[in-house]
Amino acid sequence: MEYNNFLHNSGLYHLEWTNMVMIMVGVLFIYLAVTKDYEPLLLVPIGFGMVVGNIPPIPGMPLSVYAEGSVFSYIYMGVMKGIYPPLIFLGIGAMTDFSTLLSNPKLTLLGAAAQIGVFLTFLGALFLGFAKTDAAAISIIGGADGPTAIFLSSMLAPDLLGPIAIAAYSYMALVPVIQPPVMYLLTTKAERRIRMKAPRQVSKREKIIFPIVAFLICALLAPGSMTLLGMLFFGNLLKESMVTERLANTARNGLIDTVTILLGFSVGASTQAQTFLTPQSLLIFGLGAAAFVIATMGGILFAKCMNLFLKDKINPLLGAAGVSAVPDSARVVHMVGLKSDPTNFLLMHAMAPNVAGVIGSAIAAGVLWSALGNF
Amino acid sequence: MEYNNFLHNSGLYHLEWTNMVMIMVGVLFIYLAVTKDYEPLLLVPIGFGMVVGNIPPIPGMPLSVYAEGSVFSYIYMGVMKGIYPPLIFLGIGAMTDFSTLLSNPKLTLLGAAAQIGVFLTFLGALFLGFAKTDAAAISIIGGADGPTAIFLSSMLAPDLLGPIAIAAYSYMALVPVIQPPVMYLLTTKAERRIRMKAPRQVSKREKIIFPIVAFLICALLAPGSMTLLGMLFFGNLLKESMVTERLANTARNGLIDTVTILLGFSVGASTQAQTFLTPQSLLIFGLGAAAFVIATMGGILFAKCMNLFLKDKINPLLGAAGVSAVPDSARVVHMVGLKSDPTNFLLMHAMAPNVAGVIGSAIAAGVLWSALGNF
Amino acid sequence: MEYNNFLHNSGLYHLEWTNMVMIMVGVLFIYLAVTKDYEPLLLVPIGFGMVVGNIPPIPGMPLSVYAEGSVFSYIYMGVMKGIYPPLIFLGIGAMTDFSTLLSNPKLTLLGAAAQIGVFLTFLGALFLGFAKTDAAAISIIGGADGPTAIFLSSMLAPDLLGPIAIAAYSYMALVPVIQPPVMYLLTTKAERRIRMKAPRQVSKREKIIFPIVAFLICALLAPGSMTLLGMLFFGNLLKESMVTERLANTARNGLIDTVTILLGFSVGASTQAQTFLTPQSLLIFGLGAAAFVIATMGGILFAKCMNLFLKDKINPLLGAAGVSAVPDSARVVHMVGLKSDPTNFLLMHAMAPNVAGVIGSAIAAGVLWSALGNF
Amino acid sequence: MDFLQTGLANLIEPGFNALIFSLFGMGLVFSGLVVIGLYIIFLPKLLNLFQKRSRKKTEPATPATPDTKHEILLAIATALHLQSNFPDENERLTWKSHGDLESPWLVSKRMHALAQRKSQSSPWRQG
Amino acid sequence: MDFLQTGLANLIEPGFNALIFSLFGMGLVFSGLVVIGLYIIFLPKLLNLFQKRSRKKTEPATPATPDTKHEILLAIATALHLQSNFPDENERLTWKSHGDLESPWLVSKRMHALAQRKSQSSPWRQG
Amino acid sequence: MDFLQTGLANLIEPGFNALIFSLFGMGLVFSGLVVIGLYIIFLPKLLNLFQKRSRKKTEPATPATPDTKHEILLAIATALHLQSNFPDENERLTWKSHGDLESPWLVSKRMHALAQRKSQSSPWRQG
Ligand code: NA
Ligand code: NA
Ligand code: NA
Repeated sequence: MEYNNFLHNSGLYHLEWTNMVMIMVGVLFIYLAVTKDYEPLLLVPIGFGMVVGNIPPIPGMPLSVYAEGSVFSYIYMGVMKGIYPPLIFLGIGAMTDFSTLLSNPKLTLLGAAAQIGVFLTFLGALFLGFAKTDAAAISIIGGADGPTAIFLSSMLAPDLLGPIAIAAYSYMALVPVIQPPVMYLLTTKAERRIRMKAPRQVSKREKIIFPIVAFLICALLAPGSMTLLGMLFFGNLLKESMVTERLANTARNGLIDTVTILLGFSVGASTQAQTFLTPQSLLIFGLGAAAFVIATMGGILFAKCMNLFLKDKINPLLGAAGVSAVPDSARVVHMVGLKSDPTNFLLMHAMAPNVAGVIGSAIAAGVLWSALGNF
Repeated sequence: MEYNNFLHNSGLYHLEWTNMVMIMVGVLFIYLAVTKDYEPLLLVPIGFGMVVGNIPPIPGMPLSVYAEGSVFSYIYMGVMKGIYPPLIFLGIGAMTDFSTLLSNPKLTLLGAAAQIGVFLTFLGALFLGFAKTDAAAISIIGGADGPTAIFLSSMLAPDLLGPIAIAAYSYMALVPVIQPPVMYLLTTKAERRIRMKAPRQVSKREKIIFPIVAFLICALLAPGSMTLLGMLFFGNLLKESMVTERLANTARNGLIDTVTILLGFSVGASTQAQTFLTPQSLLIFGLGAAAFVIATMGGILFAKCMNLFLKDKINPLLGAAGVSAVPDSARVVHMVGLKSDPTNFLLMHAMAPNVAGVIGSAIAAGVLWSALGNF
Repeated sequence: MEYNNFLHNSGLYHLEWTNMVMIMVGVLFIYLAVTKDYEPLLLVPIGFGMVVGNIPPIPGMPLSVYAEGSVFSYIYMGVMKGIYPPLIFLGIGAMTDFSTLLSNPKLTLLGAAAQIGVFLTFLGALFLGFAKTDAAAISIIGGADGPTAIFLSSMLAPDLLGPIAIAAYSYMALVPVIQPPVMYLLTTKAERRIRMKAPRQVSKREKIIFPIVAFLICALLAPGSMTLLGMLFFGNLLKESMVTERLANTARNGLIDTVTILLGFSVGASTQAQTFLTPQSLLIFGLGAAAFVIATMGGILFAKCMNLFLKDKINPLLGAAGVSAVPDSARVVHMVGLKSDPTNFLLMHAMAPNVAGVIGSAIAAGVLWSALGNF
Repeated sequence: MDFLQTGLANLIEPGFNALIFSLFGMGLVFSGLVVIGLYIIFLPKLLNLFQKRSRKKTEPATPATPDTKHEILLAIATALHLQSNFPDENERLTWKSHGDLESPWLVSKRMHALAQRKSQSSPWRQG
Repeated sequence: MDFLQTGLANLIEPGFNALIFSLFGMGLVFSGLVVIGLYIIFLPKLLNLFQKRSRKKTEPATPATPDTKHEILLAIATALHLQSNFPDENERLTWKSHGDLESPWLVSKRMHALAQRKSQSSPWRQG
Repeated sequence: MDFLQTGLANLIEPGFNALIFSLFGMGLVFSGLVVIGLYIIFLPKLLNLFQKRSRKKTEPATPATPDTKHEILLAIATALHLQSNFPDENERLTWKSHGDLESPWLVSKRMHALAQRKSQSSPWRQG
């Protein structure tokens, strides 16, 4: 009798305690987003996705992101095929103002230095026994860019995509918690009070040429970064060219919002306890935390090194913004700076290593992908 | 000589009178939408789609929604795979204010009662000889939610999707014509003049928690409703969380509009006379009309039953809003209420059973899908 | 040692001078768009796409639009399957005001006359030795409608899509350079000073009925034009019906912008020097230029013919607007008209043959597709 | 495609005369746009005919006053509701159809007038 | 599907009694909405309970003044920055949670009052 | 992946030395951003060079007056037309390129000034 199935088919019947744990984590994400304003545009979709993804589906029924033919699987396809991340970069490009970078080019180095977090984590993951491709995908969590992490995982380690994406976004949301202790540990109060001098004015023409040249430099050096950086700089060109304002507007509103909704929700829904709660996931979360800390340290210490040679000293806090996590880590730098000197406004200056960090992580991802990918 | 083909290839040569009938129906849909304002956002796309879909295509040429590789077939894929309906629910969720429901929870029952229209129609369709899966897909017309009907049809009875979708949307548009006679028949003037007392204030926190808990309840009871209700409540959370306003905004504007255009047009274009004008279609339209009437009756009569036990009487007209057809049936309740007492504003109160009806139909669809689906 | 790969994998290593040429052309496109305001909404995306598409990809790595599984290939799919052009037509339809055409129906003939550019170019391409399908796809450049050209190429000659699309958009951007000499050559100053009389007022009802009837006429005559014109007139109905304003709004903003970004970028990225820089491409550019000139001549000369029979003379400049390239050629007509008589405003009148030219080209494309397509 | 053979012979191959084909093609394009033109010419006449007839039928068309009052109250209620719940769906409020106030031709005429006045008083012209 | 055989026999076939099936179905629909209804009834009571507890814990909740000052400066800086760089992401500025000022019910009550006043002074009613 | 074997041995396997690989990787990241930095430093100098040259060439650059007049009339006509037909495509009106008035640095400086004035007169600081 098929109405017997009603009970068998109910989700309650199949619900395991691990699912309940994941649902609680999803609710926690939403709670943090709502009350603490931690990356709400990502944590709310991911959190609700986790709730949805941990309802036990009826076996055989096309419901979950992993079930062939289900609606959620079609939405998740944009994650698995790596399509959403470049589209998000398009929107970010159309939002980003590179003039801070253009007016203070030496700060780009801080964005490079922070990538030490990626490569040390790569070594750490290898040490722990992860395969090369998996280690590479995990290490990119240290790049602190969600889309880059998802893109590289989808290409190198699709099986670990769920935990890597969740780790990346969680730690990005927790940047205001993770970074300040490291910053206080590695800097003196005098260093934190260093004032940056007001940078020069950047002309419109420089802003228009920049995305084209910067793209050429990065893509010729590391073609693997072409997909992400092509879209990032394309979006920026749409913004800066002044003649395609309506396209830039759509890219940074309707388009990025739609993709953010679909990406966040389906990444969340991919965290079924049955496949998500594994020892690997735990290790990935550990490595991710380490990666964030190392990246922050790398940026700050490199800034202190640079100060040994520079006449106009750099506030070493800016190094922490090199991990990107745009714009959160720049905001954290600003807040920590204000604590030491309430009239020292670092936000603008911190945007320079911040966007440089995005470029740096994308290059690192391109390098890892092209060297380790299975072509 | 290939220029002979010009004549053979012209649509005029292949046009049958049945196509002309369907084109006239399409034009009628547009006419009703423009002059009577009946669900214009759906009837205009569907109507024009019917015109397009009944131009006889050149045999072999990839033109119609059924021709492999045609542009229209790619657009129609979102209907056939059931992708559009959940996306529309996402937008509806981001539009819907559940506070009416939260402030008067007993009205949820009216949204449940109206689903009797679904199950009696299911029995009726079986009686008429339809297969179980077809009967289930037809019966959901009584749910009076276009997206739910399309979703269930695409899963259980893709062959009948065209007539079911057209019937569902036609009757939703005709709610202001269908419902009032039933309402007058089943209520006395005194009943129609019952005033609802102003409900309590709902706190922001309740509104944020509601979509999460309501989703868990529905999805654990009937996992088959997970896809539709997951998106509905996800959209609502985006709206109510206050921190994702830009996502909610995109979901209820650009995203739902785009999907509405594509869904309406391609559903319309799927109504080729050659496959659409069958005795089954006629039966489906008959059953659909019955379903709407039964659902309306179910809601009203259940409200009258409840009044036997309640101190604060419910205006039984509100029962008619339980069929959903958001927000048309709520508006009809309001208008009929005003006819009996020009100062009795029922619109707000009618929104409660209205949205409950959406949830009820989605649960019913989930139940039918999980019990009858071919897994 | 895999780090050997770094050098081998760098784009610099594989960069050929032909790629550099294409990159320079891409930059030129962007330069023209920014400084000369030539069709910036198309030239900026195409130009940046050309830059991206000519970074030499690592062999085997899924990077270029032609590499299976690459993100760019998924974006390019909308071009190859012909999906983007109808969606752009939907948006154009939702922008277009046909009232100019409705108030002066005899100007429709100018839009037909300009299609001589298509058919003479077809003969020319055959003469030069192109296959029939290739010749047809090339000839449609003379229709001066980018989406139509891309659509027909994707159906008849996918291998030539790149050069045909680039030629079509380049010449559309260059309309202010190409057309004026032809216009001065074929008209006397007296002719250019002819004033058009203010046309009659068009009622709302006429505007609503027009897209439906015009679609039926075109689609029954040439069903192959159904896809493009169906969307064009559908968009226009959404605009004119007044009850679907929000859908029209999305169609002419978010939707068309998104598609324009994806189409422009991926068409640009498809111009890899290795496949693009061929003798055929050169011939295609030559034929395209000829097509534009012939189309302009056709329109102007036909207008002069009509004047032999008409009492109210037509300003023959309007014939040049029959090539469409909406709205550039109408603007060129206006400017040339102003040069001869600074108080003669032709813009409004030029919109009539302009939109008629869009319809005419779509019919021509439909005819060529249905007669030559490989079904 | 490796080598292109040019020549008039390409235009006429057995079973396909490209010249006649092109003529037929142009013919179809013209017939499409001619029929559209004819339709445009005859439509207003047709519409006028209909309008006259329907006017005769519906002569006492002053709408019932109490109905209007309810209509207004309904409109207010709905407007308030929709604005609070569906802030972006305002076109659904369209209870009556819109007029045709902003035709481009009105704009066109106004512009013409403006330009002529301007050019008469223009110093370049007068000087 | 070519020919439909009507009849009550279709409702009961071996292993599938459509009547009982429908009853179960209605039961599930009702239980879903009943549980939601119960949840709605009990939630506010639960929330009140929590609020009382947390109020006791966090009594001296006046925020530290110097912190607030920094907060304000930070807010200004961020606002200026975000407005110039991310003009459309304004909701990210939400440092504190929003109030609940515009409940539909406030609107509803205001409307009611308005309508009753209006209908009392209406000439149709008085006359 | 079922069981992970930890150990430094994982870092060096035949044909792949992870340490050197990582060094190369960091090197590439740095070289990318260093080249970008160098480009940024040298671009303004290059642009100035070009500008000086082109300034010499186009000295008598006062635009022809009658042309300007036509330009204005055209702009008005187009504006009116576009506004009525393409209300959302306003950026196409861009006949001239835009200035660079609202640099974030202007904002930054203004903010700095404001903050310092404010903190000097702040009662917390004075008291
Ligand atoms: Na980064
Ligand atoms: Na319903
Ligand atoms: Na054309």
